[in-house]
Amino acid sequence: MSIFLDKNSKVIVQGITGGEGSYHTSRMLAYGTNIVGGVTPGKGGQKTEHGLPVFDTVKNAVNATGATHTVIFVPPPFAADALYEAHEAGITFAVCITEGVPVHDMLKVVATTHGMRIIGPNCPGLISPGRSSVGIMPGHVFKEGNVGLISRSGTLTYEVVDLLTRAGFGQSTCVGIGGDPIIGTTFVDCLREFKNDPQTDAVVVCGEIGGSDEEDAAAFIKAHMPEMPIVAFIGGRNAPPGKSLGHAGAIISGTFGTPQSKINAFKAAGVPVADRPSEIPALLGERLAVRV
Amino acid sequence: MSIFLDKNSKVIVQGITGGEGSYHTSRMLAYGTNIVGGVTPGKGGQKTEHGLPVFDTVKNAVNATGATHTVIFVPPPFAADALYEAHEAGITFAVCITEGVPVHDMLKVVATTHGMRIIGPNCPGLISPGRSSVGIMPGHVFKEGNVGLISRSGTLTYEVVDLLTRAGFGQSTCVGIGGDPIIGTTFVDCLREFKNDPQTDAVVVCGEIGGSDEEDAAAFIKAHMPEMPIVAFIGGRNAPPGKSLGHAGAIISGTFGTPQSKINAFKAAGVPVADRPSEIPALLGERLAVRV
Amino acid sequence: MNLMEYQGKELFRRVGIPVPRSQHCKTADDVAAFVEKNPGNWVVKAQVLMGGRGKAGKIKFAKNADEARAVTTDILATPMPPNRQNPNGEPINAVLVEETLDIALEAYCAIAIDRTTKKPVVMVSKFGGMDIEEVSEKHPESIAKHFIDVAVGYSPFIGRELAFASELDPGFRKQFPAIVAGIYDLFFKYGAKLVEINPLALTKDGRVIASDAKIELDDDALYKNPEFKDWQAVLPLDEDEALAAAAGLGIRNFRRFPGDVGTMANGAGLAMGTMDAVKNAGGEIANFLDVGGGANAERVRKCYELVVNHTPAKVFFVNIFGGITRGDEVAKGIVQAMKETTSRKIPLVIRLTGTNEKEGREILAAAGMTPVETMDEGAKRAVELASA
Amino acid sequence: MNLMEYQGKELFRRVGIPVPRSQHCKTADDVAAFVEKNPGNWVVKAQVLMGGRGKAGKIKFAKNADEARAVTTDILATPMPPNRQNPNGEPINAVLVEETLDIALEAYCAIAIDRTTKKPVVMVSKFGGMDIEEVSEKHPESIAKHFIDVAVGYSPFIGRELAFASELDPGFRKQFPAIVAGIYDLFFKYGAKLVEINPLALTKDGRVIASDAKIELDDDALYKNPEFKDWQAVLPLDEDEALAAAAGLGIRNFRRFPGDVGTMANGAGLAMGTMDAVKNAGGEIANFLDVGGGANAERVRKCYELVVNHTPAKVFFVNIFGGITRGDEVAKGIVQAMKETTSRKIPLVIRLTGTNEKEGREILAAAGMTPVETMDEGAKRAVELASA
Repeated sequence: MSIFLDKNSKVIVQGITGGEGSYHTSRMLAYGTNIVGGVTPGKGGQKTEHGLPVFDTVKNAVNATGATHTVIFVPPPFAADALYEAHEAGITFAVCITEGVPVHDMLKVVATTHGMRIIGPNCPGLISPGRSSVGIMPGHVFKEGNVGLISRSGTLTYEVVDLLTRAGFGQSTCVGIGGDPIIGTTFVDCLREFKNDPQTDAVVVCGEIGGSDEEDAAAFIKAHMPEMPIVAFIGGRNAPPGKSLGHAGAIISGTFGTPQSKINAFKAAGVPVADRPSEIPALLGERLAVRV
Repeated sequence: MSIFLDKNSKVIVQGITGGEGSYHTSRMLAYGTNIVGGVTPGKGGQKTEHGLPVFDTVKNAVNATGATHTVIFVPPPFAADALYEAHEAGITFAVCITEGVPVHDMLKVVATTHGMRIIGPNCPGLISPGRSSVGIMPGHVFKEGNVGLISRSGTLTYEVVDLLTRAGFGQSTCVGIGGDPIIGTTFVDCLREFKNDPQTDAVVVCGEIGGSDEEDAAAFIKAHMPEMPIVAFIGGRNAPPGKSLGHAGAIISGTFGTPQSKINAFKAAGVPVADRPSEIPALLGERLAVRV
Repeated sequence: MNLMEYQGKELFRRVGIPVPRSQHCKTADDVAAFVEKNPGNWVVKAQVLMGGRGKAGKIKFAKNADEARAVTTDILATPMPPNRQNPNGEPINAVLVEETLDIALEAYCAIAIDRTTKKPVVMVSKFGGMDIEEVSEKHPESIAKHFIDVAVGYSPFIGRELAFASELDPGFRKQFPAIVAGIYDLFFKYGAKLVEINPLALTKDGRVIASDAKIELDDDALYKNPEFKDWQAVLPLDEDEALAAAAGLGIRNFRRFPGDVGTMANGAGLAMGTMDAVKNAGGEIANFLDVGGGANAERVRKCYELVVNHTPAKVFFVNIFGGITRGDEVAKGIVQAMKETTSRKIPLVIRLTGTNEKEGREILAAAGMTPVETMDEGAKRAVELASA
Repeated sequence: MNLMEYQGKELFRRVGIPVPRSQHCKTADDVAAFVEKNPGNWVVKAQVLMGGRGKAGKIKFAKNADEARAVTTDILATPMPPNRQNPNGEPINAVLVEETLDIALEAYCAIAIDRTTKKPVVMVSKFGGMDIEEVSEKHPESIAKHFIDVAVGYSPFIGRELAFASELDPGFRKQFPAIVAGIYDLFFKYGAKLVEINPLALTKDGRVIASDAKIELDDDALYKNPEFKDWQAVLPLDEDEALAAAAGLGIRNFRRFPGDVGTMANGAGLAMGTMDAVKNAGGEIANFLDVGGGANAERVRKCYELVVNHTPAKVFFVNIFGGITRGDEVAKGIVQAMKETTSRKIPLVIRLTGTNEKEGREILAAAGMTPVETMDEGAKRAVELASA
């Protein structure tokens, strides 16, 4: 088992004939993803260089292929439209790779696309090692196994996965949820899935400074997953304070958002927090050993 | 039993200090409706002439009284706002009496107030004889019994109820759903409730020319309530064609909307259609006799 | 409220829907002067609400100022020919002078409100320029529909899907999503119940242009755009509408028929029911009249006079069932109205029940009027009196 | 992008939020001329992005043209005092001359984006005019919040509820819903991430007026309002932002620190991780640098030169983990960049893995560069080289 997708999940690619869309379609196909077609308006009826059928609309693609999953490679001004189109066509799972989607577009998308899970935007997608990859993650660093991984960062995710794989910890599903202020799927959404996934025996949560997703995740773990071996990591602990959302942002999240707040929350939930990525495998080993 | 409301339903009145609001509050109280307060912004903390507490916001009213039902007497430009406010405050059942609400306001209201049943707008409300009246129906013509009634018209409803009562047919619940193009609750919504109401043994459906709600109701009856004694009436069979929505309207509803289309649909569902309101009691008696 | 073509095109302009270059003119001289200044091929179109302008000879072409003056004079000379709702036709007070388009293809595009799904629906067909009812009969499969989720609103994929589903010529495709965006924008911003572009033209040089504009605005939303009060002022009412407005009724609350039983009821449903009852009693109705709520003396008097003075009614059947309307107020209104009216007197048949029925009947009794008990009884009595 | 006060107030005006009468001026003469023409009591406010204008003496009052010239000259004479992000302060290029208000009460009103509920949140407090963080500490119960369902948008009950829940003085109530409508309108129409009115003034004559304006626009949405490109042009960048922009990076992709280990990584997460790794290895970082995707030769060269020329870095640690970024392209970029650069040379430590890692490492090897295997190893190596 895995979460969100498996070997049979039928995937389409929105923007399949564009440069990035075409390139990553090749890579996903090479990984074994069940890509059944793609969408580029005006190119319906053609075949891609990979031999896949191209459709003018997502609706046509869904009708012809029975696709349930989509991965979106379109420029930022068109990302929300692509998500609405997928939703109306009956797609239930969408990964939006696009970086730079206006936050107001996403506010409206998440408020109105009930019934469709969205990963991202501004995310690397997800991978269920040995089964399917939907997105742009470098497949060769992953290995099938029983550790679930959730991360707000893209490249840092690969870093952590690489360490896990080298240490012998294979992965059930790794989800890069994206780092934008408004994202479709949060840590908690993923934790809920991992909790119910029989293949997942442990979870690594890679957070970052800012926002309060990590604090929410810690609270969820404490309440609903106290038995699951979980290890956390908080990126950017030495990062510059940067330009914040302004005063109002601080009020919304209260004292949340600082590295210390997140570390404290995880510790209060019984979740060890690695000081650096390379400590994660050892901490995970300890937690799994305690469980056994 | 009854549908949508019973003796204990806690009802607030939005616009309770206005002329119509105040007048009909008196009448509803006289009927026995469990009115627990009202809302008029800026008059929070006062008491109405009926001795009911006034609140500044629906949220305050709900928090203080536990109200679940509301009836709205506000001018048309403020009706949608009143419905949104009720929805956000956790109200689950709203009757909107207001006539002249812009149709676009209602398009948006019905698309976004999930979880709250709306009766109307431009409707007389509903009454469960002997239990509660929420709206402006003249209570004295009603009598408790086992016949459900649904009507698009206001005054014609009273006409039909009067005939039923005089003929000895009491009513379980009578709902005036309103005659506007976009209404919160349709015939089918009410039929579904009557189907599951143990007190309701028969239903009278008072339709009108235009739209296709009657055709939808007939289809629902045919599919889901073939055993229930039901009698229909179509108002306006001699009405002028009037200025229609234009050509596009005809295309949307196809051949629907004409009196003949509605009569045919009901007949196809095994539902007798009265030629005039005064025939309804006799037809109802026949149907109930067949059943027994 | 239905808009004239030039008003509709003004709204099209505001939301960025391309329309032909044009000028709204009230006289043949103005048209001639405009064409003189702007040489080219022009078409002069009568600005009326009635359909069938082409067949009635109210759309004519002109290649120069003299021709323009001549055809405009001709168009303005006579009103639109009569039809059922407009027994005297419709006066023509203005024309639209518009550039002629070199049209390659004509499509159809409209947005309306669908009662069943409770959503706006956009309809597109590649068969434009003909009556959409005809298209619906001959090529029903050609009409592509999209029901819009108003929580989301318009998004460009809707235009793309419709273009592909209706098999619009590829020449339309690039500009089409912006056209649909425009009609949706107009639909919501101005509270329209119908926006129809027929035909939506594809010109030989590749432009997509709204060649005609048919817009119905929601009367209940007019207050949101105060300027529409001025727009409304230039729109002609048909005779029944004008009479209703003069009597202070909503323009849809009164309509005349050829019979002799005058009627008045509160609520459109009961007013229709009253008509049905008169028909069922073997009578012929003189009118439909929904007095609405709040039937005070002034209102009742005006309704009575409207029927007495403008229909051949021999009897006036008043059918009131009180909900929001209170029986005592109606009764007071009737009594006072009959005292005050200076019009000819015809017999009244009054049926009054519902809210404050008892008080109302007492008031009528005190004035020597005896109401009937039921609608059918009232209808029977009215028909008898009319035939007497 | 943070707007200056006068820009924010221009947007307030467009959405109908009342603001004081004002004039944006660049010189003391302009200010004096304006006051000469418009007698009254005026306040002259420096237009800068930095906070603390009052304390820095950059807000001054004037009762006549001479006073106005004098205080403006004074305000423009020196930049804003430095802080951490602006070690050289901020130059003052313009002021806003504004009518002084006779203020009775000051409230606070803002809209921002709440990540947890994924909704816009409106916040109101009756304690205005002071830092909202201070209000949040001293009177946390005074802050009323409303999370808006964007499918519905703003509806007036939201303003009413907030006014009652925050116990705003009744003097605010009537006008308050329109203020909240305005900030919500602005928030969506212009793609703002934060709109703050502090203080929202109630004047002694009963007007509700936005006395200050703080707006942050979403950089990703600027393309929707092309005029904002011009607005952006007048906004000062801090030094790191200016350097980043000059190197073709996003202005948030580069920031300097006092250490001697230069870094570059792809992705903000990995760039932060790289900094953490250097710290963990006992080193001090010279900078944060996220090269983003598509690290071609030109981009890599510019990043290298940015670090070499503008930080005291003794080593350049390049940490690339390829996902969307391809290892071979980065490797080519590094090799070519080092060939082309004319800046001083410092040692490179390269960690390159992920997509097309093998090809990338071969390219580096062919150029005589040996990449390290892990991030920790790279950090250790870089720290060693910096200390050498």
